[in-house]
Amino acid sequence: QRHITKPRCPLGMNWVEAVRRCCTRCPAGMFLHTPCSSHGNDSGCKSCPAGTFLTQPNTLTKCQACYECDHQTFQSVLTNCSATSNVVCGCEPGRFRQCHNSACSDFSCQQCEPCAGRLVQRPCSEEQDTVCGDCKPNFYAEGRECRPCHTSIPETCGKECQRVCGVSGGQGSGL
Amino acid sequence: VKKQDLTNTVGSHMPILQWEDKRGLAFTKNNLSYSSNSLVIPVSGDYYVYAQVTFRGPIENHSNPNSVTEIITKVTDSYPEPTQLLTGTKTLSENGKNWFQPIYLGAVVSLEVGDRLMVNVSDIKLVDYIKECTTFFGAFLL
Amino acid sequence: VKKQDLTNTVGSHMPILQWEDKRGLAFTKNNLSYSSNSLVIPVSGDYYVYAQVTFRGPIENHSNPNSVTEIITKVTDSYPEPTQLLTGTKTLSENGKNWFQPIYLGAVVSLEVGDRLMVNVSDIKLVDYIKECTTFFGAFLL
Amino acid sequence: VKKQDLTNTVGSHMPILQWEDKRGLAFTKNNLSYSSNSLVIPVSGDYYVYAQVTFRGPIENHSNPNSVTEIITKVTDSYPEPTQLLTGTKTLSENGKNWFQPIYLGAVVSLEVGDRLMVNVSDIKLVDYIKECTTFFGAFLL
Repeated sequence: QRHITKPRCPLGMNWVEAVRRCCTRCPAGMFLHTPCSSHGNDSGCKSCPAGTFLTQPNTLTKCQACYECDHQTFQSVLTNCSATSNVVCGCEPGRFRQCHNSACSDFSCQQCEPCAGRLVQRPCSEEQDTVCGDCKPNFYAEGRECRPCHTSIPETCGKECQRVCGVSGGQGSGL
Repeated sequence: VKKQDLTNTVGSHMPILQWEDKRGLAFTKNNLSYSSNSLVIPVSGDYYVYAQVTFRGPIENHSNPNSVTEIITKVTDSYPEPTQLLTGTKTLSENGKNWFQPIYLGAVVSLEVGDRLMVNVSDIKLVDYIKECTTFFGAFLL
Repeated sequence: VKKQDLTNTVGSHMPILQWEDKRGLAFTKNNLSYSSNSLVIPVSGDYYVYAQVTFRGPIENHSNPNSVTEIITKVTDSYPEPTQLLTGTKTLSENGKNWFQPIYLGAVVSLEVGDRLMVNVSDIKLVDYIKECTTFFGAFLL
Repeated sequence: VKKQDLTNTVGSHMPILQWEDKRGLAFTKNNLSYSSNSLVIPVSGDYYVYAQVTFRGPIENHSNPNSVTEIITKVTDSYPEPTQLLTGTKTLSENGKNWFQPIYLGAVVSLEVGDRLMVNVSDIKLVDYIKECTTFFGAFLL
């Protein structure tokens, strides 16, 4: 086990402990397979094997393992893992991301609000749930719901129902 | 951990987790090898054995269980039945929302050359395999 | 762990767990001995000390606590009072149904020859002693 | 652990915990040093790295999060981005009452001389720093 402090290396080079010298960095997507010789600029770099990646120039002896997208919680692959970038996951259609942290690096896919009987003020997207607007034409508000006029009956057709659906309520109008 | 091949786990009481042993942070050395979902003990002695499994849910078409369990098991030539070495069981009180539950286990156990260590879980579909840093398994000789 | 003799624990603030040190998976060696519910340190040095306690409930005639606590404690000749080395406290949100809550603790501590290590719990009746693999305690010299 | 200086953590995505490295149970030796909130690796090799963070709440003027997360991270000269080594995430189902949630992480990782280890948390204000025995961090060379 060697134990020593590290000197500073020129730009574009890193100290490599195995040979105790500065070596040129391997490009993104590659790892240091063979350290450089005394020249310093002949690092032996190899491509990251499938399922691994490195996004930056480096002198690592191994690439990082790609994450997976969690299909069982409705995640989908937006961008596959490549040698230079990790997988990027999103949500399956009809779902949006609910972030577990401020950077949203961890998230779960929640079902979009269907806006039953309502106008859609802002459609559901990858980042945000649907924003529902007022009741659609021929729908009247009852509590938090919007109900179609044709389902209302005079006995239960309250003020709002009458305002939207006409005096006698639903039957025969607003179908 | 890696993405689990669920084909041969259907119906199995306590399915065995499958692991990545080369890529990323994973490695094996000093003859402590990995095969058939098990760590194989190269030399008799006392080992510190550990594993963390992160469970998460709810998942599609799968009811939330009351509890989740992780077991580190030993299989040895000198006895026909597996031995439960370490067990962690946690009941779940999450109500329908997204939940995460890590269980860490670790202890010293006496092992014989050729013994095999594996990790069983109560429900393999609930295991978080997305990142290697949330679910891991290892051992070292004292 | 073994079945706890509750006689001398009544009223004790943080009762000390009693352990099995020979049967099954349990063992002691390298002069690290067990006596009076404690591991006795044979040589000064840095030790990785660990313990898992699985709590479970509800149990008969016993109200569910708000939380459960596990403490690894050191008693030393050089100081008259015990020292809390590692502590795990978890609040319980299980509502009346059966619940399980494992707490694992482990870290490196500097110990002197003759020091004694023990595990205290907030409620000894809630400790799951049924299987040795759910509640365990140990240490090894680095 | 020690009382956290919150000044430079405001807005930080996953703030880094600050540690006590001399007083009480804390110590560093064998050239494994502590600086800028990190353990600095003195010699290349395989290390068992561990940390426990106890989160607690609710705290004043601070809404309870859905979950708490602890990450042991590595920073190395060989690569410009930090690497997540070990992660523990637990969802909270405590409803308004006082809650405690310990998360323990520990595993073997291969490290290079000069590598730096640190502990990131999802919410530094929820970290229990009152007693050194509830939140701790360490590593030892195998």
